[in-house]
Amino acid sequence: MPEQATNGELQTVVAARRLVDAGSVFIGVGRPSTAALLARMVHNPELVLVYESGTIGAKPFHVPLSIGDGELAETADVVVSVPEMFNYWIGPGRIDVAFLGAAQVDRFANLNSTVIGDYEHPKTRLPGAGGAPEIAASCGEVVIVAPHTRRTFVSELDFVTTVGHGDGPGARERLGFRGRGPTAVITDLGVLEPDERTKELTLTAVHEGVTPEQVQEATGWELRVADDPRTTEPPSDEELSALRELTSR
Amino acid sequence: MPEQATNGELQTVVAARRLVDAGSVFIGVGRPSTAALLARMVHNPELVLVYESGTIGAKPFHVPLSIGDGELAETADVVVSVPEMFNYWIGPGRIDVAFLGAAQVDRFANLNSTVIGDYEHPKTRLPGAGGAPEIAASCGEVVIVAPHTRRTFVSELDFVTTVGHGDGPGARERLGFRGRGPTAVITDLGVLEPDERTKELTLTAVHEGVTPEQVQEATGWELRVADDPRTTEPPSDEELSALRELTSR
Amino acid sequence: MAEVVSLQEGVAELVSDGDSVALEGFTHLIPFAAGHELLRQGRRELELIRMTPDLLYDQMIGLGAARRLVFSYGGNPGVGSLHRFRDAIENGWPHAIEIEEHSHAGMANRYAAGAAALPFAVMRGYAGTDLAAHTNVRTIECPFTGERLAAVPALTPDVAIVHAQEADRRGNVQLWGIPGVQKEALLAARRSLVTVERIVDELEPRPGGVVIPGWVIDAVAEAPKGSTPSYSLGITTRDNDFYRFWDEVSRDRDRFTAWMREHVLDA
Amino acid sequence: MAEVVSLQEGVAELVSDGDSVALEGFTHLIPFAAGHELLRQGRRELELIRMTPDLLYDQMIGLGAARRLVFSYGGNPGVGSLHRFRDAIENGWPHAIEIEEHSHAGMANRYAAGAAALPFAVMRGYAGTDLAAHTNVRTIECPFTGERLAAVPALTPDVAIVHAQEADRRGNVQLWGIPGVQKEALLAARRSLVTVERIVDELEPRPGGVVIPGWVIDAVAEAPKGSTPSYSLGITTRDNDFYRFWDEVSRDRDRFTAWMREHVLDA
Repeated sequence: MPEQATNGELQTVVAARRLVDAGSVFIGVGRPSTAALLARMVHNPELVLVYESGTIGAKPFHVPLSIGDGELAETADVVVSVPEMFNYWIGPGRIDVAFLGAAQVDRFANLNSTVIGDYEHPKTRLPGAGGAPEIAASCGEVVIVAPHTRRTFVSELDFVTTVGHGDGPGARERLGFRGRGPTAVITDLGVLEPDERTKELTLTAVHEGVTPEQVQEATGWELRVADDPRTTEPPSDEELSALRELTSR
Repeated sequence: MPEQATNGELQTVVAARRLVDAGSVFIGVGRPSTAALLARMVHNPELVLVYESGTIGAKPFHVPLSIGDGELAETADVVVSVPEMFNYWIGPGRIDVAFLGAAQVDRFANLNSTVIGDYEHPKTRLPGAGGAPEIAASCGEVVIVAPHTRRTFVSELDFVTTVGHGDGPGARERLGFRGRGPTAVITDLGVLEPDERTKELTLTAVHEGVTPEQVQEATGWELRVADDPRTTEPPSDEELSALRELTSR
Repeated sequence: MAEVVSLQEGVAELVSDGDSVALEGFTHLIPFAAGHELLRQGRRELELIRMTPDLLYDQMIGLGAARRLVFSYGGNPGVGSLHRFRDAIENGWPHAIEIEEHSHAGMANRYAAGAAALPFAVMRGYAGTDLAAHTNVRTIECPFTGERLAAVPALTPDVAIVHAQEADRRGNVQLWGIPGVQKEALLAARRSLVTVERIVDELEPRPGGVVIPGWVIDAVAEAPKGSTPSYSLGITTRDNDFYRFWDEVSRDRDRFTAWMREHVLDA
Repeated sequence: MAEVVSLQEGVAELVSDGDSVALEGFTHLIPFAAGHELLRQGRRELELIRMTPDLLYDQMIGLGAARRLVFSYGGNPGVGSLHRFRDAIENGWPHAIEIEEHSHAGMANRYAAGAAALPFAVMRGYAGTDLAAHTNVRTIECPFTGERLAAVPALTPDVAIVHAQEADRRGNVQLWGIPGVQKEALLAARRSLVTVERIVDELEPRPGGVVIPGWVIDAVAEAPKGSTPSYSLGITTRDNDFYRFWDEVSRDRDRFTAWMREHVLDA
């Protein structure tokens, strides 16, 4: 019986569960990558991993540090150029699910990964857009994985790098986006999902031992809470030992 | 001592000589292809043959029947997709010389390979444009190889498939073309070259035993003739035996 | 995941009368077997799309399967005319067909736009030609330089059918040699069928190999020699004699019809 | 035909102060050796173009070689910040730099347009973001559907420098593994240098091999381990520990400067 999961582990396990029925997932590095590898191990061995470096159907044994690690190219079904990846694979919406992170998330799941502070004189210069704007516009759905703090969950983004649900209902349609946009934000405290009608992020699940009040405390706006938020199914022994085996490789 | 060259052989030999200093040549099938292979044999072993099927640097032993014969792919330095061929290789003008044929040629070396007669109700439906319009627009220069008859050399094209020098000086510049356009039309009677000033095709050389009058006779407009047209240097023994060896393979 | 099916099943499932169908393969890997199966199944009123109609579309047009033809070069490569193609356009035999013609560059960019799910592609082309007035092309201005360029509409066929050397049992496809526009055609189409020379346990990566994952393909069918008289590099060779022979057979309506009946319809 | 030269000669011949320079390689095959040679030769005022500045541009920016940076993702992949990049933008150290940033899709399409000698590329992107207001992108209308799309200007660097596994003596280059945008960068640039792990008599065709003929390249230089701490698939492996180590070294200006002097400038 493995010991109690950390909230970080729980976050990864919950993210992995989002991929049970996915055909393909687009992932960057870090926790999303770990979650996708875990999903292949325990839920969905046929899951196609796609990295923006051009590796389609990669089957890495180790969690890669970069999206371009050699193991990704060596194990991929196909390796394509970056123009082909964005033009032929991402843009047309061929990828079912995209995992994204961000430095700031707002109530409509829009993302900032560009700057903290003013663009011309930033307090903190972040890496920038990368593939996120087009990935979020076109992939079937977007799952956001982020640490739950007031620094991250802000009432207003300093910079809109990536559009989630814009200013609410109809925004994505007006922008001509192909994908359904963010369907969940998975944090170390719980899970937020957009309200069907208003598109505003709503707390639909908390991790074991976490209260909605704690989540509100860590959120920079008045957080909507579902009538009775579920408590996240704790990691099964299989999930947890698989995750620990994976990260120990 | 090989026997006397036919005018067809002479035409091929003269076409091959246009490639003495070329780095790369774009060719279709038939006589142009034979001429380019001959040029590699006797004049320019480094000559890069490019076929629109995507084979760059092909080194066929036999004169190919089609632009997509297996030997072309097997011997090429690089094989690219058709979109890449036109977008990355032809459009930017990376190919020095293009050999083109046509059913009709006019005095400004514009070409028709689409229809004889009216487009909607053609007397003869020809194959159509293929790659010719963009090849003629972008390659460094164009050399046209055609049989010299009044059916081919017409005062007015039934259809402008490919622009040579348009309506004369400045036409290519106005159309934003990258290449210099037609620099020679090589026929079985002689060689026509555009006048530097007027761009009108001018008879600058006749093959041995051919008179300017005969060429005029075979041309559907009042043909300009250079002050003293050269007589084509007859094929050397090396050229002729190489050509015959090549076509006998 | 592509379903591995028989050629008959694949064609029957994916193609209906009136569909726009792109059977691609640039000189190499032309899907003759699939085209012949379409004819045996009696498909009619098709919009046939191909850069180079080649013998395959000459046969389909000659048997009256085509309502419309979209193409860029309608010749018998290295031999001469496509006589059935000419007879249909010049004399409306066996019935008149509508045509839309482009340059190769235009067709290639139209497929690429389709594969990218963009409504159009920008290119340098058509300028100064009579083609521009007789086909579906517009001019567009560069918003940065003001330069005027050609815009061509995306091609998005109902069905794309291509031939490749091999596929694995999960429908992942590999082709090599001249790749043409097959990848673009497959990705641009709503439905897709790939015929292959052989089905293997494992695709062995090879130089020049273009791999297309099974999850973007609807069906894969084994069709050995399925590109003859075209060829599948490394497995079959181009039957150049047949291309010359076709020039005779196809000149005469009756001889053509008899030949097709004997070698395709009743085969 | 590309000239086979020494790294010093190649860099000296092709790159001058003030040039726009694209040293490409998407995580894989990053031309570190060439970038370091640029620094040793004291090139300044460069417009540095790269989708992912990565450690290489962090080093070049930190030593003050950059006037301007054009990029789409300025992070240390999987580790965190590029501290020299941040210090230049946040605090103007060692001097302020101008930036132009895009999305990956935008940069990739800009290179592709450059390779095709088109003035711009059409894509779906930037819509609804603040990026659109802070960078060089326009909207364009589809002349067929009226749909509004993004237009990005072609990238045409003065010089492109990429690293590949091998070249033959005539300067034909072969790379394999993640191909990134290297082919586009080379074809888009006015001048080009390719550094290679090794020079061979004959390029042996291999799966995933991207071959670039020597006649579209200006110079090829042998530079074994020339992509370290990035990697050349099949020859060197990515030094992930160095990427983590760089996070420490680059945090402190003095430590950074000392490290660069010892390991790059005086090396």
